[in-house]
Amino acid sequence: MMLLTCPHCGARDAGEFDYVGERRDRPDVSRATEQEWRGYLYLRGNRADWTAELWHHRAGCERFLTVVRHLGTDEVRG
Amino acid sequence: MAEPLRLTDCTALTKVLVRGGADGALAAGAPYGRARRDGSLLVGLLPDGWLVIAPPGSATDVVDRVDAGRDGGFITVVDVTHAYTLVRLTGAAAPSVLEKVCSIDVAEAATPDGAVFRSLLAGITASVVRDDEGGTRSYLLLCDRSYGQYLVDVLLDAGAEYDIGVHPH
Amino acid sequence: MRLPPQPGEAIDRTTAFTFTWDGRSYPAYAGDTIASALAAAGVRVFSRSLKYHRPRGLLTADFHDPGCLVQVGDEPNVRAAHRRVEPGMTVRPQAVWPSLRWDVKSANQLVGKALTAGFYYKTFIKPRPLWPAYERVLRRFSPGGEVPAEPPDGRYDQRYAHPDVLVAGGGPAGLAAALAAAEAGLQVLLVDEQHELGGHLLWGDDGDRAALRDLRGAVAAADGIEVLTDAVVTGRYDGGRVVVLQRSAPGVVERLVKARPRVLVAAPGLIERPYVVAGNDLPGVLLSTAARRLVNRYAVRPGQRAVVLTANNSGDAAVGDLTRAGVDVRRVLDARRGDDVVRVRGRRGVRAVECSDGSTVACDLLVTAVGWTAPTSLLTMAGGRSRYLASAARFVPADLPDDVLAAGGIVGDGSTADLVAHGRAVGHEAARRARGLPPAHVADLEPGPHPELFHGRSNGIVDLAEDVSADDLRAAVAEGYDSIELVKRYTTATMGPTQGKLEAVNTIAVVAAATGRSIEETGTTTGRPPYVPVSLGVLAGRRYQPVRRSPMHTWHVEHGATPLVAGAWIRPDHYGDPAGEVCAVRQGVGIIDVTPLGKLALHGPDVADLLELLYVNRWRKLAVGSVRYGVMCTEDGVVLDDGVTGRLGEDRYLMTTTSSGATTVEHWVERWLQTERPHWQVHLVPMTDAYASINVAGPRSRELVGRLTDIDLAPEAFPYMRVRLGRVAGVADCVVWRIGFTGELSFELHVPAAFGQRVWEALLEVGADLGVRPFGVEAQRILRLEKGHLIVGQDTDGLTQAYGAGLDWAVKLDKDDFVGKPELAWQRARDDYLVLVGLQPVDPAVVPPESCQIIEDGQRIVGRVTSSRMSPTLDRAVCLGLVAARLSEPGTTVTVLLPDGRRVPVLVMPQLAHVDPEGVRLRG
Amino acid sequence: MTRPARYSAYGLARRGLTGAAWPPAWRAHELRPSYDVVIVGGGVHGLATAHYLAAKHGITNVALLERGYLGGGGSGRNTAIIRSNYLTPEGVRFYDRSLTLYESLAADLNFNVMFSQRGHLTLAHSDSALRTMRWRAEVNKLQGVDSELLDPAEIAGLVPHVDVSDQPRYPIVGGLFHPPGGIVRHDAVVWGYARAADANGVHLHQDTEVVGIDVVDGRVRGVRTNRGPIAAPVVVNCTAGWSSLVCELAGVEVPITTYPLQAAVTEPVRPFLDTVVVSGTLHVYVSQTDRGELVFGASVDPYPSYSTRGSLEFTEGVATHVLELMPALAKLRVLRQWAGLCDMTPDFSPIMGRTPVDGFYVDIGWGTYGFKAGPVAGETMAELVATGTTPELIAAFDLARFAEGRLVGERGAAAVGH
Repeated sequence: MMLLTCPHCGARDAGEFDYVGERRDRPDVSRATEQEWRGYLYLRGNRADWTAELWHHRAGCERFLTVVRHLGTDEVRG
Repeated sequence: MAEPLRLTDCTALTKVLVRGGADGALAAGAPYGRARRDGSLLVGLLPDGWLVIAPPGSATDVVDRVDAGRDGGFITVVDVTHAYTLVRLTGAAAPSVLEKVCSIDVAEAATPDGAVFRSLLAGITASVVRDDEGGTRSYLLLCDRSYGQYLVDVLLDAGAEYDIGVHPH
Repeated sequence: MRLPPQPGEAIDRTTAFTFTWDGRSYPAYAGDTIASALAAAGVRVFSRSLKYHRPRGLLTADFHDPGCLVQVGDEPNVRAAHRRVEPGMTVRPQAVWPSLRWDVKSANQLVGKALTAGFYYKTFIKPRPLWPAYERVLRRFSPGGEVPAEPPDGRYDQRYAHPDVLVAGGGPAGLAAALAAAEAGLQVLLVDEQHELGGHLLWGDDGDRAALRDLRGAVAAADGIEVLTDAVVTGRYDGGRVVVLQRSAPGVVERLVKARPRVLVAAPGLIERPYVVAGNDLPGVLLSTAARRLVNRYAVRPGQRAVVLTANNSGDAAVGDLTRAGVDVRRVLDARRGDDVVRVRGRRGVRAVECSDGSTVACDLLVTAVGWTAPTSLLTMAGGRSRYLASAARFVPADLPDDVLAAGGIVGDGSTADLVAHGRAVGHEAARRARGLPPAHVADLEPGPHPELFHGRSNGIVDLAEDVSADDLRAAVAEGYDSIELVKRYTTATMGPTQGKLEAVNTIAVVAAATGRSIEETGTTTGRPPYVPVSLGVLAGRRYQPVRRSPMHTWHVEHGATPLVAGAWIRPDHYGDPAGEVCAVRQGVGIIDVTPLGKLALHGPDVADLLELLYVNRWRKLAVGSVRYGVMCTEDGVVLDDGVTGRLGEDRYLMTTTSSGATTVEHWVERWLQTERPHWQVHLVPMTDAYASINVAGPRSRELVGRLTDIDLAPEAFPYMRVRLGRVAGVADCVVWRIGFTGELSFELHVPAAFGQRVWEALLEVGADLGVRPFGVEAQRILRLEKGHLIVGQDTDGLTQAYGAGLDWAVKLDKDDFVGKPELAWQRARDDYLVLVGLQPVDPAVVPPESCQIIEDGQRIVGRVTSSRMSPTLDRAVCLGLVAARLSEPGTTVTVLLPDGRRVPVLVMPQLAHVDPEGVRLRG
Repeated sequence: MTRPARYSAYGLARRGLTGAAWPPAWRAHELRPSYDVVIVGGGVHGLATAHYLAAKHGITNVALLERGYLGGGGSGRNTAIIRSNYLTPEGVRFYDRSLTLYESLAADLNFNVMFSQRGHLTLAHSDSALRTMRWRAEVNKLQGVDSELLDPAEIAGLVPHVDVSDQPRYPIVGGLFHPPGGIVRHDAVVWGYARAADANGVHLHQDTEVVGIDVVDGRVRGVRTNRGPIAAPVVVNCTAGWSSLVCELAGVEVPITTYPLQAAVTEPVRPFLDTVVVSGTLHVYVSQTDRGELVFGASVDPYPSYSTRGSLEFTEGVATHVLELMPALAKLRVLRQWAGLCDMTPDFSPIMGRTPVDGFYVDIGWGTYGFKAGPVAGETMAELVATGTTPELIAAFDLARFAEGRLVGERGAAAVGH
């Protein structure tokens, strides 16, 4: 399992973390169309490229953190 | 002769959790990942959370003391004595036992006396405080109370080859 | 066949004992492997081959030997040339019938030509009904040992390790690398596959043994080197994790060491490659290293008369060893001069060798030394590559990542001194890199010249484990399976227990020749972990399976509770009589351990905002001392969890969640706080385990709790949906809610956990005259179903949005925002979803099992029963179910299909509650 | 059109005696500048689509483009389990058709795909798991699919090595047995379809990577490859784990996340396990091949990735869970592990049919259940391409359902979707 570098705890096994999802902005609820909202719910970049993700260091500092990871190689940008 | 391995139940110790005030006095006393003795044991448990471990029955005192030290920031103080099981693992073989259940490096260079970390221990989240006793390796292990019996069973099993003994507090 | 004592022998002649092989007793010395003891006793055939059931004997005489997988007691597929024999060991041949000597399946050899690559894809096609019978026969030809019926004895273990440098391979280069790194002050883990350190020096000459003595002495004296022998690196995984399988570990069957070194040094040496020529699989065909091992380590004379085919020093040295051991070396064929073997003759073993000069030499042993394979798979797992070097006739490592180095024979050739020097240089560099210094170049050990010798001019077996011949590979290429991966899949070459170590390069060479491509163009197959087979036992280790227990767990066990596995928790399902437990609650009073309920303390001035955001209903006006039921949805409007939350003080709330949803909700709340509303002042402190939680339910619950608390329980002082703090049974700091899941008057006590059992026992003691009984989860399920309370995840599913769960009353679309609001607004405008309703079968005695389907027009599904029980209170079946919105009108009769095929009418009720729909009882 | 050599026991014997070689199962071709249909992806879905286009609809001017070698993706990496006991009526009907096609596939393709209908058993360790199983059983029976609940004693009779006592951490409380389920030789399915498609004139192009898709005025015009451009009015995307990347070439957004799915195989042992055994709670499935190996799988990795490296955590987890079910297997050894890629959708159901780009069709979102759907996916996609009408069997799987909020209900059975 890959290592993720937590800004608080340092390099740790990915098993200590929960993957939450690609980082994305929540649309303005008062204005979002069905199309926009469902895009927010379901569409993802899913590129074999550098991607900003939200992870939760569940078995560590309990912080939610942004991880920039290359989905093709699992490299993590420090 | 190497110190024999023993496991002591310390669950009865008072535990008070302080959340918030990451730039305050507590942070100065024990930054995240470090513990400091000062009568009670102040543990930098989370980036914005401290655990004060004190003698049994002293929760009110500890809460009052922390409250008195407030500097106006947003701080929450909660008595969590009952929320966690706390055991102490002492002896020369203590690192060998931890190496069976935990992926964190427990060598002197990586986690010296006073080091604190939170990680997976035998599949559950637990906090570890290295708190040597008179030069002998010693660790305080803290986990959710409902997992307490499980953790003790795991430690006894992993420590069996080192003749682990169970001691009352 | 046992020779007089040899200077480097591994056996201890002072300790002799016997073991059994194939039902007969054989002698052995301590230090013998199973195979060496048998070979010393003249045994030549150890197994039958996979497809043709040809006799097979020793070939490599080490762990990777494909011909001597045996059954040892209850353990299948034991490597007989590696496993040390023990007194009394029971060893049997595998997958032979009726015996190793006379195996009827060897009849396959007669039809060998038809059993070409992929033959089974081309036959057994018609008639279709016969295929299962064919398949049974086919399965009978599967190889391997037997799995026992009972779990084997012994324990397995794991541990983590954090060496600075891990050296894989304890030959001259590995030993030197470990020494150099340790001299630099680093912690080194040195791992070697054999039972002793030394690599090929172990079976070498006097000079080799002297060099080895020095190296081993230095390692023993060095600080900071931990040595694991009979241990092998099985893989390097992401994150730099290097996994070591320790086969001989004290007190356990096997141990897995999960190391995360700063630098990995791979020094595995080289694997000798078999020669592909007709008859190359006969017992009596040995690799030169195998011959040298047998003579020098085990004092076994491998034959009487030998032919040696040599292309390198190892073959030359084997000639010397064999001669010294009294073997009549009838002919030395020097491949460097163009000599070759054309064919090996024999049926049960080597009888003669046909040479390229046309002569035939009678012999019982053919020793080959035709080349080496560098075991690069560990390096490719680590992200490196391997590159084919025609001049050396082997692949060599290339493009290694900075934290991986290769040392010794895997890199190049040289004398023992050269190997040691290279090892030292690599160890020194490993130490530098482990310290974080930038990589510097280490002078490579150059691979020496070696003729390219893979396959001869006749058809031999390429993969001995899988019985794949060169002609099979060629046939596959001719049929269009011409990429190396397709050849592999079509013929199963390299897919057997040797994992390609012996046969991969020969396979590539044959395919390259057949396709007209070069070996480089043909490429390698992907090296995948593990490097050697790893037992399920050691992978599971101590099989950690965490369990959560409430403070009253022991009490439940002692009082006959039937356990219920509920996620990580073990809970009492019932105490023997769930219906009786229900009646006790309805008529008197009962208590249930609800400790697993999630409890989250929320503190801060912005908690009300948080609740408004995460719940679909309203919270702003909740008074101190009051509690409210709340429903959470995810952003797609699907019901996530429900529970009650109370306001304990101005800025202090206690949120409860379902037992199964506790962790999810805790993380959900934290996520919204940390990522979406970081400016809000709210602290969340999980308190689930801080309290033992006990629900006291029933018309006499007030009376019971009143006997133990100083809180005023009078209805006007402590009405329904309120919370109070106080003492219970003398225990301070208890939280008491007046709520209930059962529909009865009830009080939920949250008691500081250490006192949980004391309060539990006090309730039973002081309530004895009230008939108080403990009740379990099953009784609670019945009670809540009678009352019509839904269970998220049972009465809802992964697509049930709030309106479908019948929670219209809770959803406040006029709030500016809450999680899930847009979807719920759109849902309200539709009617194409299922709605949760109360259901009662017309026949009160029929309880449709949960998940029975509600159907229309014979088979169209229009809903399902989500909960059902016989109600002890009403003495009739009661249900909840999801039905199409158009069928949800009270009084509608729907049809439920029972598992036995019966269709029964079921009435849609006006509300979810079957008992006390007006809520008189719980407000009492 | 040359018919391929007939495979049979007689043919094997004859060629064995005469030494005559078998002709190639498929041939290599130059790229034509244009085809009627271009199929992207040389796995079982693409090959089946090509086969049925040619065999059932007479459309033979078809190019199938495969970046690597045939069957090198998910088709060669799955655990080859076939079943049809899904949760929703549309799922059950769809997979049941696939199972029916599998039953006659060997005869239809003249290629023994070794479909072994040994039964598929899903174990329940909790009331809620049992409830979901009854749900599946009831829906299955309504669709005519054989599926029944078993109690622990019946399970012990079916699989003697399973521990049905109350000793395990997760005791077994029941199971769902699906007799028609089983395993198949996955590579053989790929090769059988490839051989049949080739015989009907389909061009199978290996080592041919699509690097661009030409779309003009909302219509697909063709593809660009590493070997040159191809004009085509119809392009079908059958690329599983890479499908969102291929869709992106056509400018089509799809709700797909790619996750690795790992598997492992042990050394062979004598036959002892006749049934495919699955535990949803423990996230593991086990079967024994005709060669004697045990094949293990689990749920997808915990985070998305295009990396197919295996993890230690996977084999550790599988071992722990398998020994929980069958403790007698402790000394069995894992020989090899690998990973494939799964294109997961939000509702654990595929996306099949048209896209906003005319002529650009998708057969994607197959997650962990693509292999078992191969034949029916090929049959229905071929029908859609050939007739322009969406077959009823796949109507529920349209791309528009996500934007319109009509998700398919398989989400309930998602614990282990195998």
